[in-house]
Amino acid sequence: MAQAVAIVGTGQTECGKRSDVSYPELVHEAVTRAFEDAGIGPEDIDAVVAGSMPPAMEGVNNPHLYLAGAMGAYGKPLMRTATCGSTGISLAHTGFYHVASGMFDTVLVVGAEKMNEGDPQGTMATVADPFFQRPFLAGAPGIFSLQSNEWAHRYGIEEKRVRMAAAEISVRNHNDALRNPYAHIRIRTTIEDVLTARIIAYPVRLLDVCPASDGACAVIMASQEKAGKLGRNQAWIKGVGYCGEQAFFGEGDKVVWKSAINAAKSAYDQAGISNPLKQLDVAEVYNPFTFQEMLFYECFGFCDFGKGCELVEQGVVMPGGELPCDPSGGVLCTNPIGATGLQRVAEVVLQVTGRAGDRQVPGAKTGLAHAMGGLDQFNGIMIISNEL
Amino acid sequence: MAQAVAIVGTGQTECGKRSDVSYPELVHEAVTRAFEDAGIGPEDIDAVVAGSMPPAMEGVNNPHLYLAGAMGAYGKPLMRTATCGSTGISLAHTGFYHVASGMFDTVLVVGAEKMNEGDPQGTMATVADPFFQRPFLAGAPGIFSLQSNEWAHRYGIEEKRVRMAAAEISVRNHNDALRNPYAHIRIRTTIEDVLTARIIAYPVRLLDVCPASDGACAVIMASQEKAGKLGRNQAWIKGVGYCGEQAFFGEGDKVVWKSAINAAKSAYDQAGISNPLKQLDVAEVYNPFTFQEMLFYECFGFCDFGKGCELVEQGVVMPGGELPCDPSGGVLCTNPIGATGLQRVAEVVLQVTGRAGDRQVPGAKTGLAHAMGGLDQFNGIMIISNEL
Amino acid sequence: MAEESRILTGYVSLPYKWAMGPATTRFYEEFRKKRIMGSRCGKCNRILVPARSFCSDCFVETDEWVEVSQEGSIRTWVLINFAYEGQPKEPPYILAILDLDGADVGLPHFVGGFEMKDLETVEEKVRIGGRVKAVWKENREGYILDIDYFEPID
Amino acid sequence: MAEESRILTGYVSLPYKWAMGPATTRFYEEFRKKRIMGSRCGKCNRILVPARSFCSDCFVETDEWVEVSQEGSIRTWVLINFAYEGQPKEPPYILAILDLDGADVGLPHFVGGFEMKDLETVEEKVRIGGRVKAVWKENREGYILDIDYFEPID
Ligand SMILES: [Zn+2]
Ligand SMILES: [Zn+2]
Repeated sequence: MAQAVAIVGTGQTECGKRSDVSYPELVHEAVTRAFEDAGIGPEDIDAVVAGSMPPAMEGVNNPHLYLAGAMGAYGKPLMRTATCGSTGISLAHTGFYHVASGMFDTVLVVGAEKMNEGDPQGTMATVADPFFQRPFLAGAPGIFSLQSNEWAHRYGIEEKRVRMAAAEISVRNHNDALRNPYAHIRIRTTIEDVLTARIIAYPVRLLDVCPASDGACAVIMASQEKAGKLGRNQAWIKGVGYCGEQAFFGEGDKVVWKSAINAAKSAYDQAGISNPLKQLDVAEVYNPFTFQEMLFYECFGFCDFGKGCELVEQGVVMPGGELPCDPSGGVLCTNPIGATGLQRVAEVVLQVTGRAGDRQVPGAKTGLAHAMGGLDQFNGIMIISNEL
Repeated sequence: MAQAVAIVGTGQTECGKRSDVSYPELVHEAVTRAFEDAGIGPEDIDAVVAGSMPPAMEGVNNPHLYLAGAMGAYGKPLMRTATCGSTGISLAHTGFYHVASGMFDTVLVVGAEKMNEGDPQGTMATVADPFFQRPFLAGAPGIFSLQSNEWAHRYGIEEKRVRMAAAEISVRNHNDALRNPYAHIRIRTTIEDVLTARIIAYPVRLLDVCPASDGACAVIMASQEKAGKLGRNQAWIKGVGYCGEQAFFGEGDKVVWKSAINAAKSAYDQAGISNPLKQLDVAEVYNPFTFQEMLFYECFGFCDFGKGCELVEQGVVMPGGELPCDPSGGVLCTNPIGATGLQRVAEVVLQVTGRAGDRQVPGAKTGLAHAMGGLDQFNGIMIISNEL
Repeated sequence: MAEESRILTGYVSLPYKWAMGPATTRFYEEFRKKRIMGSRCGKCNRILVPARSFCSDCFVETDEWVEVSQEGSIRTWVLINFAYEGQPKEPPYILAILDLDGADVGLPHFVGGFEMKDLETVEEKVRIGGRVKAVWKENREGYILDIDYFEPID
Repeated sequence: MAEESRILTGYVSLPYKWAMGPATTRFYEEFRKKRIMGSRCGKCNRILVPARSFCSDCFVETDEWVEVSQEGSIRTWVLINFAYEGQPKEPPYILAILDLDGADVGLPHFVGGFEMKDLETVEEKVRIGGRVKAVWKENREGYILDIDYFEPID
């Protein structure tokens, strides 16, 4: 492993339709809160790492410039990282490499999106090559439904069972989101509501799908020496993993999903995790679609392949279970995409430092943050602990 | 400084209008050549860093996915870095942080652009915020002409003198490009040709301006241990610097240009350079416009402020001078933007390892690679030497 | 007055000229003749469809071109029931990943040729593993939509 | 056949709804009334134009709004003589950075109001340091182009 890197501050905006502020003002809000949390100011920052979705999302093609002032980046090194859906976790990785290299003591990492400024599904359809795939990518819902259907069929899980487990995940997330002041969708739902909601892309119904959110998240990373001087809340990055696949959606196996498996494996190896269900206390699994979350349980080794539903049915991944997942309410209830992966990091930091308020997982020490992107080709992981 | 990072291979495509191949095929060409140069294959690569302009340039909004196969990124960590015009140098910095962190032994860094697939100036006009600046950004020529005019006026350099020095730079670059097998524009020009070419954006005439190119560049970085095992040509990264400014074009001083000055200063400090004119043997200055190159001489400390023309007039920056600049023919003759900054790095590597063919600067040991972006808000530098 | 936030509306529209490169050009020339071509990777031995110049996994150039079947089976499918900017057809419609006989990778395309009144009528026609066959357009331009859709055949 | 590469043409067009936020909204309300507003940064003391909610350098919120002059001087200018997609007017035209009296930062806008036959006629009217004054459109929508251009006045 590289030299130790701490996360010493996080800041999140309230998410939703944030047309009350401009995109830079939204980012300013998150960054201000991260500075407050760390007890430092822009003068303490040595470099800034920023990212979002492809800039077609907001129609401003140089986002790191547009947002520079809002991040206090004037006069500093400024890097833009952007890996589509996995941007937030790639941002965290980039910040980690910055500090771990020994070149910077304190780095500000910012992810943001204002999905209500553009046409999110129209933008996402243009992520694919124009020759073969573009007409067949009905945004994210299309891709993830294809994957979920294949998964359920592969393991012969009956439709009713899958839908019931997905509905439980939806209800859990919606309940959790009510306890997260930054969450977008704040409604109490029932199993019945989820099962009968309008079909978006079969089997995915309205309450199985994430919203299009505006939101920003900022995280401050520091070297061990600098973190020691600050002497406040500290979480430590114990492992990182990222893995990519083929550009052609139909080419890879999206059920025994190599990029998810490998990303987790790399991060676990670095963090010394051999039994994730036992060694992790909380997991912020990237779940824009309820169904997909169960597939991640399998790829991340929380259970055997084909057994994802059981973790829901047995309550393992539910509040009070052995590995509560997405106590933040998850991506399902809040998805400003460029910020989303970084929100997972921020939530795990809050959890392992015991500052997650009403949604605190009691005694959480080590957590997993995850994001996914591409047309289901990229997965990234970060393991964070309250112990160095 | 961080742990030592070597550049152990470079690969460039021929540049120009490359409609003979698809964008992925173009990238494949550069990456294949980088592997050949380093004597390794994709199986030796631990992570891939890729980048280009805002994806509106080619209309494929997830370029690191589109190009994944072409970079041999299957099953590997893959990062997308994109900072507009400065992308190429930001890519080199990102690769450097990856290796310097100790997390990866060997990293492939790829920059690419296919500017002939889109509308480059139309794309560049959309980099600015939609509220205040977008109507006033006539692509790159507008911005750089504003800057050049202010510079010449500030120091009272008479127009005739500036234009003559710019014309000499143009002729020098066009001559150099004829000796670079990867260069796009391959014509012999005369001072007279440059002075009488069609006005694009006064004072900038056709031969003062870079072309819109298709091209790709790949660079392989390695840890000291890995580089030692490879035992082939090695160049070493001695310093990196990057600096950003305000989002509003009218806000900063673009003559005594903070981002250029600070980026160079950071890199010089790390590399132990106090007298760049003496300590550097070659400089690949990012020069999409002849006039702007002289402004960089001043900001990089090659001469005093207001004295940029003198370096041209006295031959200091010309072939055979004390600090030959842009022996590759520079950005002026070849500008596939996402690759351009990385081409500067590749050229300096070729120069300091004595492999620059007909355009070799005799005995070059240490060189500077530079790129610039934003609406004149970002500058990045890398100092590369053949000695560790 | 102070706390209002107005919305500025606008469009970004840009034109593109995407170079296909020789492999895709040739693939679509064959397409006009109603032939679906794959290319074999000499390293992993997979038949890749659409045919391409290098293998996505192995980073080696492919050399041998082979025709694959116009029939295959449905790997997975989805019924699209929402609208977005630039959509290729009116919803509802069916997207699928198809495993053509003779190919080692899946191809995304439409499944159609029947009325999609509701989920029940759709599920009568479409299932994972179900067999399909390409239905070509009369006028072919050398593009992926020269195949109008794949039609269920069992 | 083998080495041809066809070109596929297309467009990407997407709609946007940009939220201005309260500062820009207010700035443009004043604009409709032909007033150009700046905001003062309490830390660096600069008057920033356009008025904004936080200082670009200092990362502190601005609070005081002040009107700046509609006259100023040309910091730098350029004659645009080429065309691109989405261009706001037919070339040739003049872009400039203007230092309005009372502002500490430059404002990009057009300089116009005279015929631009050739470089010589332009250079008679436009020079760095030359004085200009805002010429407003009759119908103002609350946008930067409510000022038609800045006109040379010396
Ligand atoms: Zn292969
Ligand atoms: Zn200030």
